[in-house]
Amino acid sequence: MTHTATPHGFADFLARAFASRSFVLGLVITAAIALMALVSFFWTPYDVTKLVVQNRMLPPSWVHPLGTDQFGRDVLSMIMVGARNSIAVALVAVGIGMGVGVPLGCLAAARGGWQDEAVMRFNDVVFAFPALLSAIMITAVFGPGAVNAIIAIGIFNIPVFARVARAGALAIWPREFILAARAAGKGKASITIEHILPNIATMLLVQGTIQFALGILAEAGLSYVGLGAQPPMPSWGRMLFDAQTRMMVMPTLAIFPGLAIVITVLGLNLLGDGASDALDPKLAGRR
Amino acid sequence: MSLLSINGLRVSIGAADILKKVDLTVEPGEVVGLVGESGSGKSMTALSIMRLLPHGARASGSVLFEGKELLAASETEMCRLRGDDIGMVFQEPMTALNPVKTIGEQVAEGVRWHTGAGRSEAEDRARKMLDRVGLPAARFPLSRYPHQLSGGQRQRVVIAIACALKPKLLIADEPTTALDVVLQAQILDLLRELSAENRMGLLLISHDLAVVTEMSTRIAVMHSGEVLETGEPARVLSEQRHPYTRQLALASVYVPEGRRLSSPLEGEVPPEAAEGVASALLSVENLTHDYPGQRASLFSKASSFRALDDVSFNLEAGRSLGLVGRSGCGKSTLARLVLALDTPTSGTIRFMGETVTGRKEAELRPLRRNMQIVFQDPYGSFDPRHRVERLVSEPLALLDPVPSHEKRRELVAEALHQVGMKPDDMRKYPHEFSGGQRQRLSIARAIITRPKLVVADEAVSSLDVSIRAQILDLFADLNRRLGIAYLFITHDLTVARAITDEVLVMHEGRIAEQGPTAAVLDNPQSQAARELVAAAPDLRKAIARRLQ
Amino acid sequence: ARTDLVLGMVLEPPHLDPTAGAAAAIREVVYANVFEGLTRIGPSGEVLPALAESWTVSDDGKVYTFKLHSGVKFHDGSDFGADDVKFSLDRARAADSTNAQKGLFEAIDTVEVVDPTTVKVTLKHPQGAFLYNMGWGDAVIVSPKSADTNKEKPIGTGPFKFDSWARGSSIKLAKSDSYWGEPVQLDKAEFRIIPDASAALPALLSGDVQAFPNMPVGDSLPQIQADPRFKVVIGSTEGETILTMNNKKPPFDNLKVRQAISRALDRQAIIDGASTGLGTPIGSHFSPANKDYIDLTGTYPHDIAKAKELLKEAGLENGFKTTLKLPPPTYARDGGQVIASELREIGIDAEIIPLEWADWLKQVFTDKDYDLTIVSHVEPNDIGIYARKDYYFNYDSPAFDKVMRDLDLTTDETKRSELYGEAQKILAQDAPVGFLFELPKIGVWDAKIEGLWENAPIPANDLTKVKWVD
Amino acid sequence: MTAYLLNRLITGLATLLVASLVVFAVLEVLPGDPARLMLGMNATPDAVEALREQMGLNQPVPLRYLDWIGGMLSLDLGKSYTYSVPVLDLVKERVAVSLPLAVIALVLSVAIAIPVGAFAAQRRGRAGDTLSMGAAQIGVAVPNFWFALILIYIFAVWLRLVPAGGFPGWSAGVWPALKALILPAIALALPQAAILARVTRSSLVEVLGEDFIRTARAKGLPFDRVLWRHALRNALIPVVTIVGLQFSFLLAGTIIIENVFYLPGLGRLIFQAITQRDLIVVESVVMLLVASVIVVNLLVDLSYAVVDPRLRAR
Ligand SMILES: Nc1ncnc2c1ncn2[C@@H]1O[C@H](COP(=O)(O)OP(=O)(O)OP(=O)(O)O)[C@@H](O)[C@H]1O
Ligand SMILES: Nc1ncnc2c1ncn2[C@@H]1O[C@H](COP(=O)(O)OP(=O)(O)OP(=O)(O)O)[C@@H](O)[C@H]1O
Ligand SMILES: [Mg+2]
Ligand SMILES: [Mg+2]
Repeated sequence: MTHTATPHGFADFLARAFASRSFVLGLVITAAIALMALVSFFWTPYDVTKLVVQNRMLPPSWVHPLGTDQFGRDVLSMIMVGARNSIAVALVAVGIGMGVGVPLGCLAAARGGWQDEAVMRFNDVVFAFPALLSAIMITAVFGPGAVNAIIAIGIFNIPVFARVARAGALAIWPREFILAARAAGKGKASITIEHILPNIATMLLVQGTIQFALGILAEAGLSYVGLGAQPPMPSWGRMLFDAQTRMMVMPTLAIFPGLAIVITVLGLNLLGDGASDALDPKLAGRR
Repeated sequence: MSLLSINGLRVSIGAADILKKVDLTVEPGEVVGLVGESGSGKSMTALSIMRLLPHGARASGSVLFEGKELLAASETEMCRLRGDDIGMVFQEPMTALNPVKTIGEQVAEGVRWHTGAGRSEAEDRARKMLDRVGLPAARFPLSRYPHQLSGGQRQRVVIAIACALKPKLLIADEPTTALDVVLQAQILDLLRELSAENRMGLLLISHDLAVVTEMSTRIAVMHSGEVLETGEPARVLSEQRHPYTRQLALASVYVPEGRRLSSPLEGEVPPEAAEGVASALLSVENLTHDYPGQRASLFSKASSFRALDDVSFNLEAGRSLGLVGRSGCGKSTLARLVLALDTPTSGTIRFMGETVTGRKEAELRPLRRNMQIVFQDPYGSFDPRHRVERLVSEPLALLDPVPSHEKRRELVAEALHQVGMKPDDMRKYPHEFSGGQRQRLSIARAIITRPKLVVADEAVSSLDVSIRAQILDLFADLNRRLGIAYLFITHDLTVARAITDEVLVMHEGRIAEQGPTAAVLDNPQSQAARELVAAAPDLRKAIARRLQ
Repeated sequence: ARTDLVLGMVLEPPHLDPTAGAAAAIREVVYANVFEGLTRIGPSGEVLPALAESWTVSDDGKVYTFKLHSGVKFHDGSDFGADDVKFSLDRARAADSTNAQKGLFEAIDTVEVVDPTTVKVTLKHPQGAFLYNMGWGDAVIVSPKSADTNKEKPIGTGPFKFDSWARGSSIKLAKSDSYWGEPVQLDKAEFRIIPDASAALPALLSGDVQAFPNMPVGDSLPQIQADPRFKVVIGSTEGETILTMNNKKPPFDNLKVRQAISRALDRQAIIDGASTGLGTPIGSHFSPANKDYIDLTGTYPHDIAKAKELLKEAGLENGFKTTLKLPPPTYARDGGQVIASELREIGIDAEIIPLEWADWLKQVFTDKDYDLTIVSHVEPNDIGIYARKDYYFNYDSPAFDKVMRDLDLTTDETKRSELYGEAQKILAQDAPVGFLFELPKIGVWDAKIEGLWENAPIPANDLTKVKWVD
Repeated sequence: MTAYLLNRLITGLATLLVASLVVFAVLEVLPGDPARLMLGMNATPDAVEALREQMGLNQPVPLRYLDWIGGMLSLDLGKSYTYSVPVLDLVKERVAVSLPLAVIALVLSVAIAIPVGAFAAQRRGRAGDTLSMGAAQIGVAVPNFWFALILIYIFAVWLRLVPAGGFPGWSAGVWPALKALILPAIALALPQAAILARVTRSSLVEVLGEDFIRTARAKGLPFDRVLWRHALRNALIPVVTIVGLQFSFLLAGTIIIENVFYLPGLGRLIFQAITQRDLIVVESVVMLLVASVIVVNLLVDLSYAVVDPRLRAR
């Protein structure tokens, strides 16, 4: 265990992160996408719930910068609203994963013994189900929809965060300052809250951005097979699904939502990369 | 022509000048010691010779090896030299070997690469070399992996790798820092023999003046990237021409003010000890501790490892007890048990007349305020996420009633003052302090509840000599002013001598010898204690021996 | 010329026994190719002789005597005869029968073997459509020996015999050398299963598949039409696509509401959005390809203002919230979006709930737990479903029921035509459902192929006349 | 080691058991009646009832669970509701597609990722590193189904090098069968390769900073040799871990990719079986997938020991 593996303080971490090119680029991209999603709540160029079939499949033009889809909806507006959907699904799914996984992981690390074993076995069971498979099963029971997509992706996030939290906590527990805290009479619960969590927070944050990016891909995949957000709510995956039969007639229908996914995931990955570099100064120095 | 001659070597990384002016020569068969504080640039000098400086480092000046300019040599030429003509041994034996390759492969690899020897021939030479460094093939077959060896054995493998091709120059960068004193003595002997055998030049890097003085024909003193002076070791250290050299030499043999005479035989007994003679502050009886081992199979019972075996001793209030012994003998285990951070397998611990063992955490709280701990690692013993105020005040939760916010702040300020730091420091984070300052904070935290006992586990081992002297002072001072008793764990006998009244010598989980510090260390009775004392480097003795 | 052919199909049959399952895909593989019935349906929906070379009908319309071809063999080598006919018909109407269209045989009273090549079928009451019914895939003749194994290894009397089935991938047929009738031109035929609409076009363009009798072509149609390598035939099906309303559930029990909804529907927009502009608008539940069809699309033309007024008259001027449950096919999912958008214009907020077929069958069809749904009724000539009690429409019209009863008892063709016309009009007026359009059949195949059906009067890919020309 | 193995095996089996309960319970609450589905909209209720009886759907739930588990132990997985053939045969046919697909994809992704990762680590900070890792960064972000569509249009439609989809079966010969799997395998492998390349690089970079690398270089070995001979094997543990995790992702990926290429694999079987409420098939396939994930994780653990002698002692 090197002392440098955890940076000193969040401010320090940020300072290092902002020095990283990929972090800044990622932040700019992510912020732009988030902004786009926010704006879509108040304003989109066109109403995406109103179908104007006469205007179907118009190529990009000044009136419709990214063209229109098979129902005459404005693709730009749909991508904007779709961003909202992608972000919401991925964010909540990450929230579920963190909210359940981190306490589980911390508990496993703090208690050890059968509790640790139980958490790890739970992880095994969840991990044993490929995410899409459980998503299919969940949506088969509850019907497709954004909420169920969130649950499906969220469940898969639980063991991921449980593992990261546990590994991180296990690395912190033998440190001398924990022993010092115990000598000061602190119990396991308060040590976990006061010392373990703050020390693994950045690590969790980094994992969070990674899972966030994966969540967006997973949501796209689910929507693509028809299990994600349902019409009339536009989603990037669905747009791709609808576009694939029209690839040869109007490739832009597939290209724009595809690019939206790629750029968003790219932005998040860059952000996560930059952050994890900043997290591990040993690595950062070597890049 | 010198074997190695460094002139005006400068190294910078980014904007930082790491080495400013290094001049050094090594003659064939000569042992040159390079000493200096941590961060003074010793390792960088070594890496410059090997041309293995970290990414982005720029070197200028001249490094001549047998008259050849190394700084101008191509990478291919350097590859030819490294391992063949110049060997290098690194500090950390635990990590210096590739964990996934057998020791045979690792020793033979360089041989095969440089001589083009076949596999069996190279293995043959590897076997001979390992035999030479004290790892006979009969007991240590070539197919062993590094993790199957102890630290000292691993360091021998590293030396075997470096010396396999009988290099003309061997650079040893702190080759023994990670080892205990007995192992250190063995490794140093080995290096000396190897250098004598082949008329090999040896550049020995160490922060330990005693080691270097014993070993070298010449030493060079480094300070912040510069070589300050060079010369015959005893002369350099006794003349102390350069003020820094003087500072270094003094710090190495430092004994805190007021402790020099404080052996109980010759007066000045610490105040409180005199009163409470009747009952010991801490008494340990027949303490035994087993660590659970790995289960060999699912059905067999796990074999356990006995780390402490029937340990008994007493510590009176206000006294300072040293605990010395080789690495792994159970010192830290004992410390943890005393502090009730772990439960012993059997035996009893009494603290202030109350039994500690077998109590619930809640019942321990009143006792805890009277016993605190200071650790070896000034970095690791603070949560980097919290401010000093919060860290130092942590044990205050043990007080009953828990003091108010203002009161806590006052107490922290007072504790900081007692360890010689400013109240302002409260608002800083641990990383904003130097190693020595951090150790002071650690002590402040330990004394804030006015404990009767402080356990110090290698509390000064990782500090530079000059800082170590200050911390020892502080310990002595606190003992005098606050009457705090210490259980002082150290592997450094100089430290034990400097600060403790009595010592326990531990060996493989047992107490081998016990008694007044000076008596035990000057005249050890047990085999274990004798070995320890013999192996421990002692600067004064070394200089004395040299000057004879 | 080539004698092999790969046809693409979207849905894989669950098994290959048309007498034990409803899936159209079964028929699309085996009908007329592997199995034959007494009669068969021709490319334009006409009844043609098949295993029965001729028949006579008694004057009261109750006794049918079929004269069978002689020398017919099943693919397993056994002889075909009147016994097999009796066995097949009795099996289909038995109590434990799992025939999906048991109703087809409901009129049969007895089946008698007169001699090895003559069968006499007596009906309980005259049935105008009996010969047509006997042409359905569910009425094919099977051998008692292989009846139980036809699901995996179909044994029939047709010009092709079953060769192999790589589940999930393709079904292969081979020419039968012992066929009794005119020999076919193809030696081998393969039905390749391509469920994904997006995969269909590449498969066609890359030449892997040479014919898609019913291609999910979507918006790529113009591109294929422009390609001289392919022939595109847009035919009709028997699939009336309708917006079903739950007629017993308020507010759909109110005729005004149903009329309002019907007027809110812009059929052309729906056809554009759901079926890429192909498909014929309908105004009642009848196929435009049928000779008895009358155009009733003008009954409730698209008129938003009028629709709003009707809602107001029904006391719902502020509109209402409802649900629209959609099964998986594209026409339903896409059409549903267009319809929901159109309904929103008159203040009806229909929440879209997509369902898998299984859920749809359970919730909508069986439990009648729905407000609105969209589905295509592909059974031929199925206007009679509106007379069924507790059918999922929950529609009840004594007038319509009477027309249906009359129709069943009538064999006279002109009379039947009239009755069909009357039935269509009643439905159009009553608007129990929103009539949308007749599903098109977009056949695409290599320009050098001849003989595939252009329309789909019944689900089938009759390969008996198919050949390659150079 | 054997004790460790035994331990892992037992926990693996326990995981499987729990998974089987989960699967069964989930499917039990699935709405929809397979019998009705098979007979369609015009079937009479008694025909449906007859079929339910025939399919054993009228038995009590615990009995059906025990039946199913018992059957699985004797490799009798029951009969598919929709296909009415033994599930085992059905699954065997599908495994013959999915397994080669997953294996080819895995091999491909490793074969691409390791050299690329090593290349980048070797040139860290230089143009080669930036370029290859930039490409990997994009590769990670590309959804594989989108990538698959692009591949189809390029290689099948325009260049006509390989079929656009479908699977001729291994009976058609190894080459035609492999040809049908190439594009799907690439579509599956490339995004995974991108992830793996990044892991390889960062793991290598980390290992290159270890002390023993200095030791090796001090022997006079050139940097390249040190990288390949000393660093790579040490860097392999995180790589192997990711490879193991990827298997699960690959399985999930096949569900989508098999749809894009209409390959008759397990993924499509399960998708189709769920929509058709062919519960018995769903149960078996899910269990198979879960079991394979468990087995792969076991293999990954074993391979740690191959890579790292320190772990052999367990
Ligand atoms: N990779 C690096 N980048 C920047 N500065 C470095 C790097 N490595 C070392 N330094 C700095 O160079 C200086 C000299 O370091 P060096 O390792 O030579 O010290 P040292 O004398 O060997 O100390 P120690 O006794 O602790 O090993 C130190 O101030 C250190 O902080
Ligand atoms: N958690 C543990 N589990 C098993 N064995 C342990 C554990 N902790 C320590 N040991 C073993 O117990 C013995 C005593 O360890 P301890 O840490 O007390 O040694 P030490 O004297 O403090 O050594 P050092 O000077 O190196 O710090 C060692 O052999 C060690 O390997
Ligand atoms: Mg150093
Ligand atoms: Mg210790």
